[in-house]
Amino acid sequence: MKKAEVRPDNRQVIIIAERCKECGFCIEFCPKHIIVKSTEINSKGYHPVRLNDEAQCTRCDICGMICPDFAICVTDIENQQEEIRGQS
Amino acid sequence: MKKAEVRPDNRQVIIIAERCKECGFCIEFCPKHIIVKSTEINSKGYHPVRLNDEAQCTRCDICGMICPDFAICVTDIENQQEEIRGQS
Amino acid sequence: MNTATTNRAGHPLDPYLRTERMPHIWCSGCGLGLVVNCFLRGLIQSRLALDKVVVVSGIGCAGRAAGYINLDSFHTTHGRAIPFATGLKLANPELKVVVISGDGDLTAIGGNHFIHAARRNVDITVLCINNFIYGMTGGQVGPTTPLTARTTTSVGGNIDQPFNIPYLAAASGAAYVARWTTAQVIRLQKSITEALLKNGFSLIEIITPCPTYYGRMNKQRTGLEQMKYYRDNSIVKSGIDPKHAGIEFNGPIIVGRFVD
Amino acid sequence: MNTATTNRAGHPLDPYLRTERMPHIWCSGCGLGLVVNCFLRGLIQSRLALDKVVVVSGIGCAGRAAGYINLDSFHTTHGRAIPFATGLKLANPELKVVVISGDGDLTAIGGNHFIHAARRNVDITVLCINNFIYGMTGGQVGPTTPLTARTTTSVGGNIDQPFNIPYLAAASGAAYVARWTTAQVIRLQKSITEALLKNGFSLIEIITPCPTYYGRMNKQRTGLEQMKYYRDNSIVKSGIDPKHAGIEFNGPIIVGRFVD
Amino acid sequence: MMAKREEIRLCGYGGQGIILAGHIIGQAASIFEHKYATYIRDYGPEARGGTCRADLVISDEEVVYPYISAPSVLVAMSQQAYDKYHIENNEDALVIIDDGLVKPVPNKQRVLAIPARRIAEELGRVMVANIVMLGFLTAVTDIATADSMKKSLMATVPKGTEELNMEAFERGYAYGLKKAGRDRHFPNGESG
Amino acid sequence: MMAKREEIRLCGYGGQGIILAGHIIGQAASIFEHKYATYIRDYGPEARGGTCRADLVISDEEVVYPYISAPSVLVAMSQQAYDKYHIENNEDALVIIDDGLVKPVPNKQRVLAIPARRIAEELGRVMVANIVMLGFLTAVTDIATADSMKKSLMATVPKGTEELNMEAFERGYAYGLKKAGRDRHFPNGESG
Amino acid sequence: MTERKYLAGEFFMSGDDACAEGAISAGCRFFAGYPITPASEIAERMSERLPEVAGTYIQMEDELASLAAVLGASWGGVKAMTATSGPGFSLMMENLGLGIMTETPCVIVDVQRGSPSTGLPTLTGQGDMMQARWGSHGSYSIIALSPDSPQELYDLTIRAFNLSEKYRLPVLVMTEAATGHMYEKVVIPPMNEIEVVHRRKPAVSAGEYLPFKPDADLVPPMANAGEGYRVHITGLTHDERGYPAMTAEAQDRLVRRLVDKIERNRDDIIDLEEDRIDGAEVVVCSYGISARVSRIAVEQARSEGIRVGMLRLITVWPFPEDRIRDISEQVRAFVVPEINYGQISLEVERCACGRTKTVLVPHMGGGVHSPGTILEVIKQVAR
Amino acid sequence: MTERKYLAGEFFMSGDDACAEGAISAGCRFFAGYPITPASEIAERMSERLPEVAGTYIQMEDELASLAAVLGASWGGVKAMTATSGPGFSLMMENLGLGIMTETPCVIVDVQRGSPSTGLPTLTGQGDMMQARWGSHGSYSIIALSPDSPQELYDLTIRAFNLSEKYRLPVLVMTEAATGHMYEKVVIPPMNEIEVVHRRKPAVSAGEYLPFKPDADLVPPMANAGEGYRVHITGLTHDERGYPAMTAEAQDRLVRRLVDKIERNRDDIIDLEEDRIDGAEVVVCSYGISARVSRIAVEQARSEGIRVGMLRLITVWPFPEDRIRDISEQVRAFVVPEINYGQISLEVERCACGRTKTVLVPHMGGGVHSPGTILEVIKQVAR
Ligand SMILES: Cc1ncc(C[n+]2csc(CCOP(=O)(O)OP(=O)(O)O)c2C)c(N)n1
Ligand SMILES: Cc1ncc(C[n+]2csc(CCOP(=O)(O)OP(=O)(O)O)c2C)c(N)n1
Ligand code: SF4
Ligand code: SF4
Ligand code: SF4
Ligand code: SF4
Ligand code: SF4
Ligand code: SF4
Ligand SMILES: [Mg+2]
Ligand SMILES: [Mg+2]
Repeated sequence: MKKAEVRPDNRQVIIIAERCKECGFCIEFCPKHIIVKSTEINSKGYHPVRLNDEAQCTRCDICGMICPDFAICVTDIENQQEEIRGQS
Repeated sequence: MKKAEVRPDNRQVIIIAERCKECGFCIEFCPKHIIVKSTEINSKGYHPVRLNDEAQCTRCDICGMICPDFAICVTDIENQQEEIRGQS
Repeated sequence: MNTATTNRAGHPLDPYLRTERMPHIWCSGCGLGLVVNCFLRGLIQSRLALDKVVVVSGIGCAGRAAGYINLDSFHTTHGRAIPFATGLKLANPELKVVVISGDGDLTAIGGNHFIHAARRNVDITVLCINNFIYGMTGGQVGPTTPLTARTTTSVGGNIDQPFNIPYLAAASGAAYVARWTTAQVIRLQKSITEALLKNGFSLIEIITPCPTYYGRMNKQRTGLEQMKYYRDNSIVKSGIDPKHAGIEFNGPIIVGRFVD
Repeated sequence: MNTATTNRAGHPLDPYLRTERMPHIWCSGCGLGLVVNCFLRGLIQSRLALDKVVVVSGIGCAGRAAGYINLDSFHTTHGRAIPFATGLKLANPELKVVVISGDGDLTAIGGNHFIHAARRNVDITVLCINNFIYGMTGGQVGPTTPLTARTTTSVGGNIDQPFNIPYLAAASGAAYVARWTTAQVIRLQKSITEALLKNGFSLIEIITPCPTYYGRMNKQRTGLEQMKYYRDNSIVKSGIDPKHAGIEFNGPIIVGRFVD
Repeated sequence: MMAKREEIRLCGYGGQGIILAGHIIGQAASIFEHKYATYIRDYGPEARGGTCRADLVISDEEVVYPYISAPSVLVAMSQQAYDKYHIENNEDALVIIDDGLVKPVPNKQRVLAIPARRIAEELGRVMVANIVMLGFLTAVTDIATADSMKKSLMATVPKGTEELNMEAFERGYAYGLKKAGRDRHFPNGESG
Repeated sequence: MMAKREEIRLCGYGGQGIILAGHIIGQAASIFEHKYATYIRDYGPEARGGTCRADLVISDEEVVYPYISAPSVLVAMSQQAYDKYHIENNEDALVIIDDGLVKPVPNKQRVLAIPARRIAEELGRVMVANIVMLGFLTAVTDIATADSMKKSLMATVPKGTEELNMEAFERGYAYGLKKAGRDRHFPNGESG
Repeated sequence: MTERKYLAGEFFMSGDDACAEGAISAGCRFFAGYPITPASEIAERMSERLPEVAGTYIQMEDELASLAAVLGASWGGVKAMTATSGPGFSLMMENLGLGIMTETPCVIVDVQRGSPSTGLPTLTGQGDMMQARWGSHGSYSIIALSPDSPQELYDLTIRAFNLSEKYRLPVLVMTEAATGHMYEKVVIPPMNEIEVVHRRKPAVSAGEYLPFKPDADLVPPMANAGEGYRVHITGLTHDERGYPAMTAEAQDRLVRRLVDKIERNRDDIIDLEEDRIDGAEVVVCSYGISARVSRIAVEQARSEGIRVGMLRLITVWPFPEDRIRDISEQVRAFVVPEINYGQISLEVERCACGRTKTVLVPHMGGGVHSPGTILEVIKQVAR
Repeated sequence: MTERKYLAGEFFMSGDDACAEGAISAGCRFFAGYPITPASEIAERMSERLPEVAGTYIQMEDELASLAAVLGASWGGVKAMTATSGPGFSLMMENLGLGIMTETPCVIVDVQRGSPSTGLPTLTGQGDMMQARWGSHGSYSIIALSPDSPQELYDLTIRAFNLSEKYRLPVLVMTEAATGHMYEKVVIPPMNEIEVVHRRKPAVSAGEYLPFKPDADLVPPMANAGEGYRVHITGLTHDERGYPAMTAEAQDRLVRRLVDKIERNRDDIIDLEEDRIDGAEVVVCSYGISARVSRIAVEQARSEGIRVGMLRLITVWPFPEDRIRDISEQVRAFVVPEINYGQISLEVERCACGRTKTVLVPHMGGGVHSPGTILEVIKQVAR
């Protein structure tokens, strides 16, 4: 698990369960196949996803990029964003 | 004058002077350069063309094809036309 | 004597014309009458049954073509000749429907119908008469006006690229695409016959003098000068990808049959 | 612990979203949210000043994009996003104007503006979201629907050829032309950044799932199935003539950057 | 005697087949029971995955006013929809819910519940929850006979899905008969 | 005293510069002579090579009614145009023609003629026939002084053509003075 | 058309579907359209039904093209229609004028929604009623019908085709989302029981035929393309031959006739539903879904002892001026509920000539009036 | 703008040119258009003049695009305009609705020609007056001005911009070929003497700003794109934040306000020219070129001893209902000459409430009335 070793630990995957529409994109496209549907039901009636084996996560943020509902992602983008906001 | 020899004599160039707008297309494009402006003036105020040296005319009908005002042409098209009209 | 100068005698194409409306409104040196002339000859060659041939025009100097041709003919709204023709053709597939209209009508306001009809490959023939300008409204810049050319709304020279009409038609899916100028009357006639007999969407762009506006504002004062220019600067390149047939101001004009 | 499941925590893109309007109206499995996601990331990468970036949409499911993005944003009339954007840009050249809209909006009713803006090479970026159908009105056939595909107005299978959008854009004169599917998120993001930084008319066609209509009627019941299909059948061929990038029903999808 | 007028509202979220269920009911009443029925759907772009609603007026006389003012039956298949669309101005109204999805507010209205979605999941297709609900509704009310409702159902569902749908209907119907027992609901009093 | 109102009509065929001539006259009267002038052109698609018309009303008072009902001056530069546009309801009217192009109908109206086109041809540009005519008109009427007319002419014609135009004007003007002599026309009676 | 393809019987159908079936019954065999809520269902049904009856469905690139194609198809000799809603209706205004000027029979259905602009796409409105009358440039007359139920959408679509063939112009069916999306029982009679009108054909040979020379009813017989008449048809002002005639005289002759052929045949065209107008103190005048809602208010008012009559405009244009004038001599007030900020009410006001008060009951759209609102106004004016 | 580029002085100019100069004087710096007779000259002059004053001219592919670009430019913070004639005006109807709904200031000039359809392209008409009011789908109010000379075309174009900025909506200048193509002296005052109005800007910060929250005059201050307010603008029914709000309540609030912001400011907007109305037995009510022609008839009638007043509508929409009502109490008849088959006359008739006869003097277009025709009618009604 080379990649896992170099991952910056100040980043994390967050999941906004209320937003998830259970489309399964992140589940399918996560290179580590560690995202699964939970048994919970959110107020829209969907089963939001959860991470199955967080340790394997490489913080690649593929999940974040592919989620149509802004329901999952790695938080590292935040810094970038601050940077940009400063500009405008 | 090879061409002139084979030209069918039942065909002729006609000029409808009233329609001519003196654009000069036929004058320029006649392969024999035998079309010229006349000194007449038609009711629109244009000098209609005339044939200068009819003998040289090959009945090629370039003048007929290029005239935007249907003011000059070789009459051979008439037969063709009868034929077509019969069909419709 | 085989030459007759006459004020009443009939022109052999008269039966194909609404002669009671002659002389037409087109200026001296305008190429539009020449296009009608070639169209009628091409049509005769096609041997199509004339009562089943319909001409549809939009609005513009070119759009007046429908009014002079003695067939069922429709002078519609500006830009809408193609969808009108589409309805005619689909409603009565027996008809051969020909659209004759201007570059502005077909590719400015009517551009969308042009690409969609090509895409659908509707079985109509379109003669797009390109005089590089809106003639009827007084010579304003249009989507075919070459870069730097002057018009009444681009007195400092046009700053926009023009369409390459054959390329656009090909990219949209047309079955037959050709371009000629009015200086190639024989080829043009032949091409018209071909297009009429082609199944599917056939398009011929016909580059045509408008001395009154385009010529006058761009140092080709007469239709004749424009005709000479076309004759001397046309390069026939049938079969090439029309991508390479763009038109530049005072540049060569690539003509030919590009898609068949 | 580095994973947080939360019902309130902010997504790092939230400042770029009108979160008060979330959840968005798009169906589960719809790719439109993904496109917005990639757009925001591509935009951030471009380092453009956000107060000077404007999003313009037409009408459609895709057209709702403007409403969720926290920039100056305009939701105009169906098909008219591009001319509206043209006016904005020309009136205030400081602005970076981005059109985000659907295939129907941009190439059906808006097709004319699409080709003319490309021709003029107006300095705007257009993201054309192609779900092969009119989503918002209930899944009718459109100009991008592949031949034989089923829709609510072509239950027997579509009989018309679709547009090859990159080819059309190229033939009209676009400065930057690319196509990606929503399965190529990283490339798509990068391409969006490129397009935003390009001068002139830049176009990206983004092929996107619409499980509710297109998928359901064409045996790809879920957005996920469509995504897998895109992933497994996309062929990257950057640099090729987009002429060769036509899309066939259930065929491969050629993606890449075609014009730059 | 005043015409008997039933106002029925079904609601849920987009994709649950609420609209289809409404159509089947209206058709059953209008074509197969020869009553007057008017059916109005309310959906919007918002309704994709959002709430949607089907309102039916069924009457022995021509339905002049086609809208619902005091529903006699409310069927709710999602909490959001219930919250948005329930109307309390008819104390005699019957409220039918999927109790896996909806918690009704306590009031004087009678509530009957069926886990329609769960039953549909058991049948292997969550999509037929609406038809399970339809069976239930048929069992616990007299909107239309089971016979008419089934005819309407068969006339409506796509070819190839008849069996599944019929099974879903029967499951809901059986559940309804069991649950409601003799206690069937006749919203506007007795009925023949 | 009634305001002095002149109604002037120029006509010919498209391309002859009738419209331009009208503009020069109107501008001369309005800007350089500080009268009220209204000028209306009539052209159509039909007018390309067909007939066209320029109508001017020039008055000491505001021109309320801008149309011509009884022209006091008619200038005709083509037969077709003359046939179409001449109005005979003003016996005092002056008719000015290019006698190379127009044969007027005999009536009580006075006719003055100039071979404007021929003169223009002599000048090498048939296009300036309109300006020759303008000079002539200036000489034989008191619509505007030659000075005003020349100012207006110079303010209107394209750069580079001033000389040619001025020459054309002068030729027409001279021809007019000669032809009309002291017999200048003051359509509505005497004028200052 | 085989009977199998022709649906006869009872159906539980939406107004939109009923409209499509009405078109099929009327002999419509061409539909060109562009999807738009809440009219898309008409297109969808036509796309399925037309191929079954040897007709043609085509989805065009926009509404401009749709109406252009419909006009073309009509000249191709086929009854043709399109259906749209507000935004698309606005885009049809130019070609509507072409249809009027070239006297082209066809039917345009406008399923009105909340407006202006994109407005409320899925919700109801009646905001296009004046646009139906005045939306294209120039003076002309038009026929517009307003159904109040799916059944009437079926019936009036047939009538629209008949009127359009008879008077040679585009006829408008002005319905609304509420009715188009409403499902009710629709009875489709057997084919042979339906009265279908066809355009009058030339009685003379091609040589003698003048395409715009009217018969006594001011309507010229119509030759289709491909029949050998070699017609020329233009949107320019034209003479009887159909040739452009750029004069005020030709304009006067043509435009007057285009208007008068409708105005002089008002009796044939206008259809009203009247209920207890004699003796009424107040008359509710309404149309479409609003008329339906009004009936409840009227009944309630009557039960409270108010003498209320009801006038339902089935034909909205040409406007029943004379009848309104007549009624205005008898009653105290007109109450006009409509789902807009006052359109038809203005016409009522005009024709009421100040003899009678006209009270608009506006609703901006997105729903229908509550009968109570209308009742309230009835009570107020009856007082 | 240097004074050199700003023309001040006296010019012999066409109405079209004067209109373009009026726009320049009003601060218009963007023109998007599509050529059409008889409005092309406006575009032509703008194409020359705008680059001289650092403005932008663009010729679009059609009228749909032209108005869309104008709306975009206005949101870009620049005063913008387009000019067209009937057929193009018809094509603008959808985006006119967008302009109304999004409250976008801009000016649309319609140089009316003979109509309907392609009609008489080079000849005059006044057939689009009702279209100006009702041409787009939905209920809304509009402002339309009608000049009667090139000078007034100059003046009213400035006023149109001012009203559009003040009330935030597209304002229409409804002129006609007769005036647009008429040449007269036009006086352009020095720049500093021209009153120019600019849109009201937000008084609050971006965070607090609600783009559709109106001030007391019902008009919301306007933030342009690129100013950091992050506005969202939609043609859907929306709330004060500008977000789509798909409810009848939001619709009611929005549409009422859009209408009321005009109707409640009628006094500010309406401009009339009145001449000897007090004591008149007949009032001629007209506008544009027809008003000018009417004046001759009025003077002749007076010279024959008839007491005729003249009411010229400079503002046509909103319609001066109250003034017409007032006058109708005093006079025997209104005579309404217009170059159409009855449009504004219907409004006069409505407002005259039957107290007064309203007599239309129609002209179908292609020319103007002869004063004699109008005189004849005046005499008839005065009898
Ligand atoms: C909707 C509409 N917009 C504009 C016009 C004005 N118009 C008439 S013809 C024309 C341009 C014609 O140009 P083109 O098609 O190139 O024909 P040409 O006159 O050059 O032959 C225009 C803009 C119109 N008639 N209708
Ligand atoms: C003038 C007009 N015509 C039709 C419509 C209806 N309409 C709304 S969205 C849409 C199609 C949208 O398709 P697309 O752009 O592909 O977007 P999608 O919904 O597929 O994302 C249509 C036809 C409209 N709003 N306006
Ligand atoms: S960050 Fe990458 S590895 Fe981690 S959950 Fe997301 S997609 Fe999987
Ligand atoms: S991609 Fe987003 S919405 Fe889809 S399942 Fe994953 S978290 Fe949920
Ligand atoms: S037929 Fe040929 S050779 Fe004879 S005059 Fe015509 S062009 Fe010249
Ligand atoms: S081509 Fe025709 S119009 Fe031109 S000069 Fe010759 S005959 Fe005359
Ligand atoms: S203006 Fe140009 S296109 Fe029109 S008739 Fe004259 S020359 Fe031909
Ligand atoms: S209908 Fe299709 S495009 Fe629209 S939101 Fe649903 S999935 Fe997306
Ligand atoms: Mg042209
Ligand atoms: Mg789409």
